Amino acid sequence: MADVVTYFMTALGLGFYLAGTVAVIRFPDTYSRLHALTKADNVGLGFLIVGIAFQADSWMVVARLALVWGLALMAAGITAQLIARTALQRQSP
Amino acid sequence: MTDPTFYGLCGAVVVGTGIYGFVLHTHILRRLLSFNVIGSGIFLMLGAAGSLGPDTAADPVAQALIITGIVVALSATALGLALLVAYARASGSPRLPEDANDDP
Amino acid sequence: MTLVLATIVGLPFAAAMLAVIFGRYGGPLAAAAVAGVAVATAALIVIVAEGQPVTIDVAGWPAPLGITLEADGLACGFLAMATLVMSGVVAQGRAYFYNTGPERRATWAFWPLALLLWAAINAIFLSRDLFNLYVGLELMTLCAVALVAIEGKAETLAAALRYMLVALIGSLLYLLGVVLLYSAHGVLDIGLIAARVTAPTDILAAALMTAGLAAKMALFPFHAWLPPAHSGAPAPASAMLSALVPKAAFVILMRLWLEAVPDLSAASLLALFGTLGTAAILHGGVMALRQNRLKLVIAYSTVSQIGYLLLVFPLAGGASAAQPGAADAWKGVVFHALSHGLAKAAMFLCAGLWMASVGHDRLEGLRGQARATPITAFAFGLAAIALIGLPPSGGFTAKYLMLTSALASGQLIWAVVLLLGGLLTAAYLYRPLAMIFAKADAAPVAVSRSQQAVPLLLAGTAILLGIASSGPFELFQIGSPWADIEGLE
Amino acid sequence: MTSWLISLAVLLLLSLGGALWRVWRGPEPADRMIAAQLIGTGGVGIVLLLAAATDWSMIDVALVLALLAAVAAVAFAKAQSADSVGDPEEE
Amino acid sequence: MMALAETGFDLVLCAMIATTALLAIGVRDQFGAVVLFVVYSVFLGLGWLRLGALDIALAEVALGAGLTGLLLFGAHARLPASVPVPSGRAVWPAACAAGGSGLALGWAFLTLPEPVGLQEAVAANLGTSGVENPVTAVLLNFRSWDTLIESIVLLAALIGVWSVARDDAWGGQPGLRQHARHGGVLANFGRLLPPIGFMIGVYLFWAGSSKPGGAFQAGTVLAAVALVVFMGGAMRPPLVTARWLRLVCVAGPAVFLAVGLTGAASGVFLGLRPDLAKPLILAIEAVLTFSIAASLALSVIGPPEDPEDHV
Repeated sequence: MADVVTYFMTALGLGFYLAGTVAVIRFPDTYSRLHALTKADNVGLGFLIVGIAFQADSWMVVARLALVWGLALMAAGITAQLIARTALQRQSP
Repeated sequence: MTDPTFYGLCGAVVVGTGIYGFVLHTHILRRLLSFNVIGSGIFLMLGAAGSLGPDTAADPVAQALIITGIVVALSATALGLALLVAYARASGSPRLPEDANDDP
Repeated sequence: MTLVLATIVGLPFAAAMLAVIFGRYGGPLAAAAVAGVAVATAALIVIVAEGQPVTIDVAGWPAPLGITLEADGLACGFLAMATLVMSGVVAQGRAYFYNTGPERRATWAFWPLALLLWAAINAIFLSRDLFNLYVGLELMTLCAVALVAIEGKAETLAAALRYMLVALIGSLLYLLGVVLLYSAHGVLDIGLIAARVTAPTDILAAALMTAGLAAKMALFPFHAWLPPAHSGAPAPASAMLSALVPKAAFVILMRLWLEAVPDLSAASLLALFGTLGTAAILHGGVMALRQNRLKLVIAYSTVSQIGYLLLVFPLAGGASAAQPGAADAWKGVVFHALSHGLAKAAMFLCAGLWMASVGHDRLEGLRGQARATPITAFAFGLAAIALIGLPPSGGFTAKYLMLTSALASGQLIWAVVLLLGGLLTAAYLYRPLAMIFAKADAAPVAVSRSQQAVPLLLAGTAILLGIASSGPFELFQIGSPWADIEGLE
Repeated sequence: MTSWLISLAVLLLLSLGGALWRVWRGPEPADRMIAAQLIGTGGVGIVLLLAAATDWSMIDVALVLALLAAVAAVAFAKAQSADSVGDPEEE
Repeated sequence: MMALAETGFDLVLCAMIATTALLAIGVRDQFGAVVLFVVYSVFLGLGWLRLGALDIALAEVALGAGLTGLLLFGAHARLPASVPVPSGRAVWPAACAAGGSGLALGWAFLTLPEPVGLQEAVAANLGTSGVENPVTAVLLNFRSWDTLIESIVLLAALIGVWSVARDDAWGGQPGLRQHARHGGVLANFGRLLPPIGFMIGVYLFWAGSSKPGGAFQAGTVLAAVALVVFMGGAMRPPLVTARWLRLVCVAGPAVFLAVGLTGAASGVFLGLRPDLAKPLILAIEAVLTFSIAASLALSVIGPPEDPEDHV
């Protein structure tokens, strides 16, 4: 059962990563790329972590996985905001 | 199990690439960056050689040498960049005088 | 015994750390360190002179797991020279980098950098571990680069950056060689490397390490960075950079080829070393002839004198330890390195005194300085005698031993190079000497006698090394690859 | 399970190749940084996949990577501001 | 199947490492080169994981991707804008040097004799080293002399960085005056991160004796935390002349050296008695972590630059 969840969740996570990559390559301008990125990679990492957590052998591992996700979410929010502002400043001085 | 040979050869390629950059570039930031690339390639070769062989665990002595090397390389980079910033402020160029004709 | 070696490397480190915190007491701290290390070095020489090198396993772990330090006769000689040079540096540095008011940048930074440079060099002289030598080299290089830049002008910053880029590539090449040796043999200790079964990669490893060390010691054709770097630094820093830094790289080179991998040194390779050395002697000498600033003459002289060091390889003959005269070549080159270190430090300190009194170091400005600063001029003259290799100086002993060795092994070509180099040295030192001793009235200057005595001490020791050469002669043999064939002379 | 996790890691790594192209191509600094952040998060994902496949103590590497990716973004914002020490949110 | 997947991963990763290195060297845009180098370090960290070297992976991610990236960003921003690289130099000599050295090293790697690492010697003596992590045992006990000099190298780099300060700015605060919008994202991050980062740093230090981690990795994380605090404007770096600051930078190597000299007085330089080895190593590492953090953070911030900045 746990394995099935892992297969499903990690595959879903990978799908979001791939979508993010396609967006970063194909989208026409900085903002749409940024927008796509923040959606895709955090959700992707989230699904991946949930999937992997089902393989964990101890609660300590789950806790550390959760910490990684929390840190990544926080970092992504800050990153998106700062990069957007920087791009804005550069394009309309 | 991992085949360290790939990583050893990758290290050799990276060292070559770094040497290319170090010889070609005149911008000192780029040369310091090339220095770091060469260094990491050397460490990759050492690490790969350290995990070759029948014993599956990587050689802890090689690992310790590499960590020491990474710290030393970072120290050198920090000093080099500080010198570069001070030099560029004094001279207006990020290149040495003998390379200045490459400065557009 | 352990405590003696630990003091020699540990005391400069400790003094440097204190000098970081207590910025205004850098000078006294350095003086205390010099005094302490001088005592320890003297004790060490007494112990080693009894006939056996002193060896300790750091942290109690013998090689290959741990790192071994060994004080042989060669290390003792270099340690003593470094201590003497540092005493001169400290004495003159206190005039340069001394302030009573609020702490200033250069006066703060100079002392820890100088002390760390010295500690790194001491560690290099003693270490038997190839990777530990790498870490020591890096510490030495970073300190040396920062000392070159300490004036903070655009030219000196450029000289420091140029030096740093060459030195960094040198470090990487050396490291690459160490990595290949360790990967092939699983040991880093010089003695254990010597006992290995030769692997096909060893020759590449040794070549890479040699190229790296050559860049670090400014061997021709990697020398272009040296003159601007050594002449741009303040005189006490130049003295260290010229007298000590190339010697540290050279000691590693010598230990590599004569102790770690003597089996790899083919005749053609030894001849290549000799040729590079000859090219350095000639190129550096000719360039020194063409300079109009005293510090540049002295700096190019260093390029030239480094060439002599390389002649040890064809003369000592690598694997064929039985080559006639090999032991003489080893001792001769140590005499040369020490005598050059002392004389060169003295010359830079003299140049510093004249720069302080005249305001620049152009040769015509030195006219008549013998009258204004007689002690300094005398010291410069003595240093010149040692550098040219006239009797009774240490430089003469060096040349004599190397000539004997060249004749004993029938390699006349290197004997010719030695003589030619001596003539060239006399030629490029003639101009500054003629200016200094010219009969002309220089403006009287206020350089205290004690300041003037500092270079005299160093130059005097370089001469003394020749007068009392039998003690050092015995010492340098101890722990050398030729220690067993002492009775051969 | 192990081969599934490693195979996913391979695919994720390949997808990062696309982001690598964007880092190289630019054109704006922000474009490079966005793609680099994607590689950072992707790297965290790969580390976690490897951790699940081989050794759980690799999670610590993911932790440090996530932390320093955020720090790098701050440094980027700083470096791109007008005086190199400002804040893009300041007017 | 599993072997195939693993080999595939290694091949793809090696290709990515080499490609990223090439792009970082070859890209025309300076800033692009900096970002590519950071990305390169991330891939390299993955490579270290595959080689089973977790301690190096941590160091690579923290030092290579993290702090070297910060250094390069900062230096790039302070340099005069320079038109993209097209250097006047001929490409061929560089390409020949690169190709020749790459081939020679590749040959050398393939011809290395049967490896004889020191795994067994380390394993045999791990029991008396005081720690369970073999890498920490090598760093803090078997080859502690290297590590002591290495920690002093960091200090020397900081002295060197400070020695290129402007003379008129000496005595002020290191670096330029950082500022951020009050209550903005940057400022908030500067408040939010420290507790988490501090926790991770302490964890890495604590883990170091038995699991991958240790003073250098922990110190690097703490340095990154300190830098975020300074960049967020929440706190200003202390004056370069502050005695306590210098004490923090020096304390680690000083304690290390003091332990070494104490050992020398009782017969073994840097010797750690097996029964005291664990507490001594932990004590050295604890102090060293903070010194490394301080030296690294200050080296990244740079020398005092603002003559107006005397307080």
